[in-house]
Amino acid sequence: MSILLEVDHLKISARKDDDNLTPIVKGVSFNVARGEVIALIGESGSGKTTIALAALGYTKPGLEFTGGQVRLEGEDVITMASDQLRALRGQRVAYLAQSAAATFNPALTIGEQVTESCVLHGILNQEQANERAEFLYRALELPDPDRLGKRYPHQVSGGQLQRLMAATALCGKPDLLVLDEPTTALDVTTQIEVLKAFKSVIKQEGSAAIYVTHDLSVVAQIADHIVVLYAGEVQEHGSAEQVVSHPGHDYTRRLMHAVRPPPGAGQGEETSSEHHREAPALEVKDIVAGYGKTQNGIPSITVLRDVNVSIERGHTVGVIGESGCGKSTLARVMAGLLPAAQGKVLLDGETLKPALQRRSRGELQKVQFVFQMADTALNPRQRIDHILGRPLEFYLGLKGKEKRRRIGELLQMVELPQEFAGRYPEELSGGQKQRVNLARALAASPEVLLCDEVISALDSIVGANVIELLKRLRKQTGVSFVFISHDLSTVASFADEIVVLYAGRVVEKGATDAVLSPPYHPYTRLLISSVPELRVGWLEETMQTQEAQAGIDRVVTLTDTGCPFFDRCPLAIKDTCDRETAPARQLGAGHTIECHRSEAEFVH
Amino acid sequence: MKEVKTFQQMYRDGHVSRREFLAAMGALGVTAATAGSLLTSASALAGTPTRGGSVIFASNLHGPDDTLDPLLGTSTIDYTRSNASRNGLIQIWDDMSLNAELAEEWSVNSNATEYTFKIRKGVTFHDGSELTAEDVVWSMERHLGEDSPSSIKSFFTNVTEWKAVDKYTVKLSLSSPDADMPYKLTQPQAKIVKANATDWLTAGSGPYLVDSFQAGVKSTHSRNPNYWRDTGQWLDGIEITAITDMNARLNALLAGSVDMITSISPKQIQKIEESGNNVLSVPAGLYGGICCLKNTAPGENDDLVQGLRYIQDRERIVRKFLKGHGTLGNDHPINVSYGADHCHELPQIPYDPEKAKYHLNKSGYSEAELFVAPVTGIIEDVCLLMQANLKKIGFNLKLKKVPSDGYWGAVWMKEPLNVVSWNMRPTANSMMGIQFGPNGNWNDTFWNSDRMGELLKDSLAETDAAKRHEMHCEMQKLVSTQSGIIIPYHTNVLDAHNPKVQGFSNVPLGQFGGNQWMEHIWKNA
Amino acid sequence: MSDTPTPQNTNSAIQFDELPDAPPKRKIKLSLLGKIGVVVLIFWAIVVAIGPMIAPYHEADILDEELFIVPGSDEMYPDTDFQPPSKIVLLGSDYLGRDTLSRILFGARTTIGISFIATTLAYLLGVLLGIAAAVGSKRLDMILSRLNDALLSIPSIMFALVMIAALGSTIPLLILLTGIIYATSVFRIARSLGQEVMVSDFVEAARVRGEGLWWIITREILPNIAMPLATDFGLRFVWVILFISALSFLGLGVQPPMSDWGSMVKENLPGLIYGSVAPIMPALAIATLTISVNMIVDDISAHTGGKLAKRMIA
Amino acid sequence: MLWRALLSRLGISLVTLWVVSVLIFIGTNLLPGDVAQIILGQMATPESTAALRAKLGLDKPPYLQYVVWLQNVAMGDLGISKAGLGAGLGTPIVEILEPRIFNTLRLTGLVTVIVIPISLFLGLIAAMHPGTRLDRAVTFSTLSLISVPDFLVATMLVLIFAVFLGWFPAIVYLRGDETGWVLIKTLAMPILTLVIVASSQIIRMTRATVLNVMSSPYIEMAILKGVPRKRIILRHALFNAVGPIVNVIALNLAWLVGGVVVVEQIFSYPGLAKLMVEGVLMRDLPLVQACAMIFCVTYIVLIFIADMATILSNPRLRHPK
Repeated sequence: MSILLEVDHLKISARKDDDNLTPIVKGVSFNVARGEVIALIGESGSGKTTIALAALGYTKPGLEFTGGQVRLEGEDVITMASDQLRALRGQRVAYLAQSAAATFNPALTIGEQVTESCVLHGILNQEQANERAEFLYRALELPDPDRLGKRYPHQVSGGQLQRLMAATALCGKPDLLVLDEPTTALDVTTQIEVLKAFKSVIKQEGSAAIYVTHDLSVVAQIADHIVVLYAGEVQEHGSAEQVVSHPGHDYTRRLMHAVRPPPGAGQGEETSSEHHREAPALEVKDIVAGYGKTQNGIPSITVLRDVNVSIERGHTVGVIGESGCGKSTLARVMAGLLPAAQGKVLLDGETLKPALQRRSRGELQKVQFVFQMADTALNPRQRIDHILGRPLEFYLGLKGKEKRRRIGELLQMVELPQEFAGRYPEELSGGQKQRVNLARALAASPEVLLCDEVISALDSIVGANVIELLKRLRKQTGVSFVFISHDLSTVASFADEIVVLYAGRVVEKGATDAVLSPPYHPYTRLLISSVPELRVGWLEETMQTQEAQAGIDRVVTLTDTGCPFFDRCPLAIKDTCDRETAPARQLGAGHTIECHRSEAEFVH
Repeated sequence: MKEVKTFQQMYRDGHVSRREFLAAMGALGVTAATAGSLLTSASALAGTPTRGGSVIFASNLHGPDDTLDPLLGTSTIDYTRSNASRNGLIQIWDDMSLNAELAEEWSVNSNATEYTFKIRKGVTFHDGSELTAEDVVWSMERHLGEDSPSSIKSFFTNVTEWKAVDKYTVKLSLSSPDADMPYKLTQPQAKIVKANATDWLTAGSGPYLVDSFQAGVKSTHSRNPNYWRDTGQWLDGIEITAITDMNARLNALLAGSVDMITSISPKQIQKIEESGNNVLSVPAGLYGGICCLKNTAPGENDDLVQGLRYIQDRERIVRKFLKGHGTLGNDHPINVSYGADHCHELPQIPYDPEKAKYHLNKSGYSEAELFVAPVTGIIEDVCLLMQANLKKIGFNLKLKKVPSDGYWGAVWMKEPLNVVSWNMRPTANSMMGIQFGPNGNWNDTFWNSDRMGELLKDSLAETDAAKRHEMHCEMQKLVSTQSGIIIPYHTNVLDAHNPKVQGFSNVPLGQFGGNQWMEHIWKNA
Repeated sequence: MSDTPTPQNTNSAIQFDELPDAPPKRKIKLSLLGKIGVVVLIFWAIVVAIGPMIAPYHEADILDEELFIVPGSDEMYPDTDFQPPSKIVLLGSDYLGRDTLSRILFGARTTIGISFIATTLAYLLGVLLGIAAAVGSKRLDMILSRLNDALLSIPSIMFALVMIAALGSTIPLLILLTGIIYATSVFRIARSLGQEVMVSDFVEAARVRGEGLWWIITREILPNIAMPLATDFGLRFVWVILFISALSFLGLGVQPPMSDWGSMVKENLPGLIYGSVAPIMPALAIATLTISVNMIVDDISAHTGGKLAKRMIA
Repeated sequence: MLWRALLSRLGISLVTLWVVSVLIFIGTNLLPGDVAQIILGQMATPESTAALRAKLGLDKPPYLQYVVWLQNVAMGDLGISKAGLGAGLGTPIVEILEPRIFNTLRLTGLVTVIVIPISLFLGLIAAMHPGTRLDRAVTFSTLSLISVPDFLVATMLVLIFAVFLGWFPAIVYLRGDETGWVLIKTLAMPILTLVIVASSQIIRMTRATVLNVMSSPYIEMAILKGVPRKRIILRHALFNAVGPIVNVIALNLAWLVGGVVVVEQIFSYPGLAKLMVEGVLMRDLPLVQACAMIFCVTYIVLIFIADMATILSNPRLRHPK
């Protein structure tokens, strides 16, 4: 195979205001051969995106090339003039960005944006380009390919945009594709779909690619070679097979370690039952909730319907589902941030007022909310000791020495050094902030912690550490958890019970083992099968299965009648599933599946 | 006779009026007859008139309340339009003498209670109809009655009736004697318009037709081809507008956008002359002053008023603020422009901080508040100078600046210390009477003196010149020592024009020669 | 083992410490223009503090003619007005023969003082009501916003003109009017900033905790909008200076003989045609002050990513 | 969705308009002095004042006066100006307004026609080459121009162009029949002043908004697609910057209609702003109210149009899902 791109001792630095250069990429070398997919893997700050962009001769504002070469077919792109670069970009090297939603110009039609580059470069005329685009839409299995070009970005879903991004890149038949975390922002079910499309198109077109990601399991599916990066330096470099199965470097092993095994039975942790009492710690009954004006107990935008969840004392309930399924809304109803239109929230068997303003301080203290984004959940203008001290003061009336002592204990609990008390949030890293976020909730000495996607914004290793911390805290304090996540593996490794939400309905719930082993609800099965496994060849296998078909990304619609999963379900019964509300089938202790199909019919 | 030569030059330059010139000659011992021969007409000095061309005249103030109805006129621009398009019964000429206009001749009975006017025949309005006694009566009756909107109706409160004796004779009956009535009829508000006029554009008989009129914007005028007399009417057309901002007005003249601007500031004179434009400076009796209300504190204290008189640096005001285009004030309104009625024997009050300090100390006041509005040219500057000079002798004069709009209703004659500006009246009697007479409408210092009343009445009837002068001297002395008025300066009427425009008269009663320039000025090509 | 050293794996922690989330926020560093702006601003601040003390004359002093007599000349009454800069009058004299420098030094206190107090008032009003609208009920927001829109729609000069004509020209009224007029735009900014912060997670966290409105406003919202508001304060301050100068220009400013820069420009305009510096100097004073504040604000908002500019018109 | 957005904006505008009418009515009635007395001036007597008060409806309670006034205004009857009222004639305000509105619109129109292309051009040029000498020159000069009082700009321009160079007349003196070049030349000074003042703001806002849009990911994407700079600005950035730019243009237009008192005063231009100042000076309440209403309506209408433009330029609203 001939070498297409040579990255040769590449150095990139950030220029600060005082004109000092801070190295970001510290002499990275690797090659990309024609038709080959190279993965750059590393956590945020490793310089992977910066390196990938260098293949287009581009640096983000504030960064600059300080050494080495990036040769495309022998020609150094770093020293190219802007005309040459313009000719290079989009024509020979194309870029796919992480968030298609942000990288599509909202004011222009999709067609114009997809064909713009190749028309401008004179590769095709507009008509040919339109044809080519349509061809790509079909190849990428996008709906309504004839008219897609005339639509605007906001009119299609995120997964479709991500594929349109690929169409944009491929339109000019580039030699090299640079894919920057193209599936990170997607739901698992969508991710597999997009991955599939990418893989087959890359194969068809025979172009080379640089695939940037932090997710080893994804890499395993798509890359020929893997380059492991840490802090702007190459840690390990080898074939995908070799790196995945025989990681040679310490850091790679740690990355591997952080990948949670695919969900399955037997992962749930045993929680001690010593905290058990009669009444559940927190319970929601027949909740209907949503936004907008409420009429006859039905909000104009209904997000949750007839939701029943109960959290036993000391237990952890995982809530899982795709984005938009109502997970966060459920947590907000529990916390009182969103008063439910119907139904009850009970704490220790006592009915809580729906709105938090009417709840007593004692009730508020018992249920604490841990927000998803530690970045935004901590007031940037308050020091950590103020952030942690306030609930101590507010709920427990602690002051002075006593308060300081307790702050120290809290920091210790979340494994942060004492001196952090005097820092501001922006002086902390993402994981550290999330720990402070947790500590703040713990400061109230709550009975129930509502954790809303607390690790989804974190890198895998950091996230894994936070999960470990949570497990330790659960043991130490006996607090009950409601753990909300879109990541089934994480939930599986942490929760005693799992609630699967789809379009605002609980489609399945039960003990972790019961939910993660057959019989499955068709949707649960789809979720489980969509989680990539850390082995080469998994994607190809999954592509054959029936479930994959169901993954076809559709907009999740909230329906008033029938089963909302109807239009994606491989087992759907026409005229029944779309009309009648699915019955709740009891399958043993606390395990419920809402489906028209009988237990025997569930695919095992 | 160096002085005579100097005065001659001053007269030519427009720095002194004819009256002043004659008065000055009198003071120098030159007889009136001799003085007359020394005097050459301003027009003759300027050159030969040529016909044609048009001028753009920019006044200092206009607005949506501009009017073509002479009776409502309140501003220079209204008076100018009135004079351009209408005629009065009587008019004042260059030498302040009364002359026939629409009234061919007039007569008065012995005790000045009945006037008979003979109306000129063959005068037509701009719409072609003839002007008759009926129009005169209609026009003049509009000034009568309490509800009359006339801005000079107070002049005519003693009128019993206007009556058309025949088509060309009008009789005026008065309830009390009034020798000044002919002067009152020269006011721009007292123009004759067509009876029952509805179209104000054609209601006059004046030298120029009104072609268009937009209140607050401009009016345009063209020569009246059927004008009843020949006074020149050299110009083909006239445009009348206003530029409110003083600097903008000057810029407009300098840039050649307009031909004539009114009310220039003395500070601008140098620039105007440098630029080759002409300044028309006509000595006049108009003044800015300070009213101390005599019926209330602190003005009731004579020492305070006297102290404020001594602190006026009159010479510096005329020298610096007026750049010489004015005369020293002596705390009474009748300056040299009033000619023989001016009392030149009265000593000029000096700038004397020591005496001022003495009087102010004696008054017991160490501070006072004076309301100031920019009602006339340099009045604010004068007050600032007074304030600075008072500060030097330890008296704190606070200036309260108020806007000039609404000033006459809200501040003047209400606040204990305020500023005032008075235009020149045609006669010393009318001036003194209106401000200090027992029946004066605008006794703005609330000073009442029986002796003043007697003198006003007697002087009006006095025919002996020397005695009359004596009476006026007494009046001026009374006002300058007992009333609450402080008059530091009299300012010249200052206007500027393109040198091509010539032929202005020196009537000090309004801008550009009593606002009645249109008939006899011309513009060199 | 990542972001914190735990006993088991201290060794590897050193090697693979958690990478920083984002480069630490850049401290605001001023460009050359910004630095010049700061120097000029400090200069004027000093003038405000000690101006009247270092002024060679009092602002009301009309200089004696004797001062200007040239030795050897027989001119007894030399001109005192619109004199060019000289040893007697460092920046020349004005239309009345007063010292321009002294009047600028005195006027700094008046002009900057009035503008500063007016801007502060605008901020007190605007921020208070803006945040009330942001956190209050929908109805309160509606009422305040419409009232604000209505006030905004009236040309500010006209508003001031009518009110001053109605109530007379005094410094307190001038400050109050300017405060009200500029409170309208502060209101919009404070409201939008407040709304933005109001929906942030940390405010939600405080609400879940059960905190009262007052605590949320003073501890959570205000500290977080203080910086953009402070920057905006600078811009607003400039506009207030210009506005008050325009009012002075129309004759609605302070009482004589107090000097403020706007009136100084106006009263000396006739000197412009003689090439006098009397109207130029106060205009320069206004311009140096306003330009320098704007340069600083420009610099700062360049660091906040133009967000500010967007709000200016929002 | 589009219609909803439009209708809600329209509703808000109408409510604002109503609030404005109340504010104007209260504000103008604060003016000192009895209107009747002011009209009658120094000649007022108790009887004549009372008679005139009744004639003007001033003897009624304020809220009734407001209702009557609002009704009349809504019917297009702006009332009778004090001008000439004493003679029993009075001048309908509409007649006074007509030429002034024409003048104001003419000046505003000419300025707008010049300002918009110039400002967009300079703003875009500056945004296209941030940090260059050209950009810094534009930024600094516009910054300086918005920092100095407009009366200074106007006076300096007059001195240079009218007095020293003599190119243009120092004040506006309109005969009424000027067209084409003569008209432009006559109006040159105010146009120049207003163009300079207004364009400075629009240039800055255009530059800031475009630069702001330029930092968005889709612009980076366009760069990485090899799209030329010019096309990035004109096609990708400008479309998304329409909202704020249109807004600032609307604000400037509103200012041109009602906020240019100083400029109209200096150039003696018989526009609406000057008319209102004159109205205030004369205590001509109906005239002041009418002018104020015109300014506010203009503002509200312009802002409404700008909002419409923003809404219409938003594909989310134009092309709902």
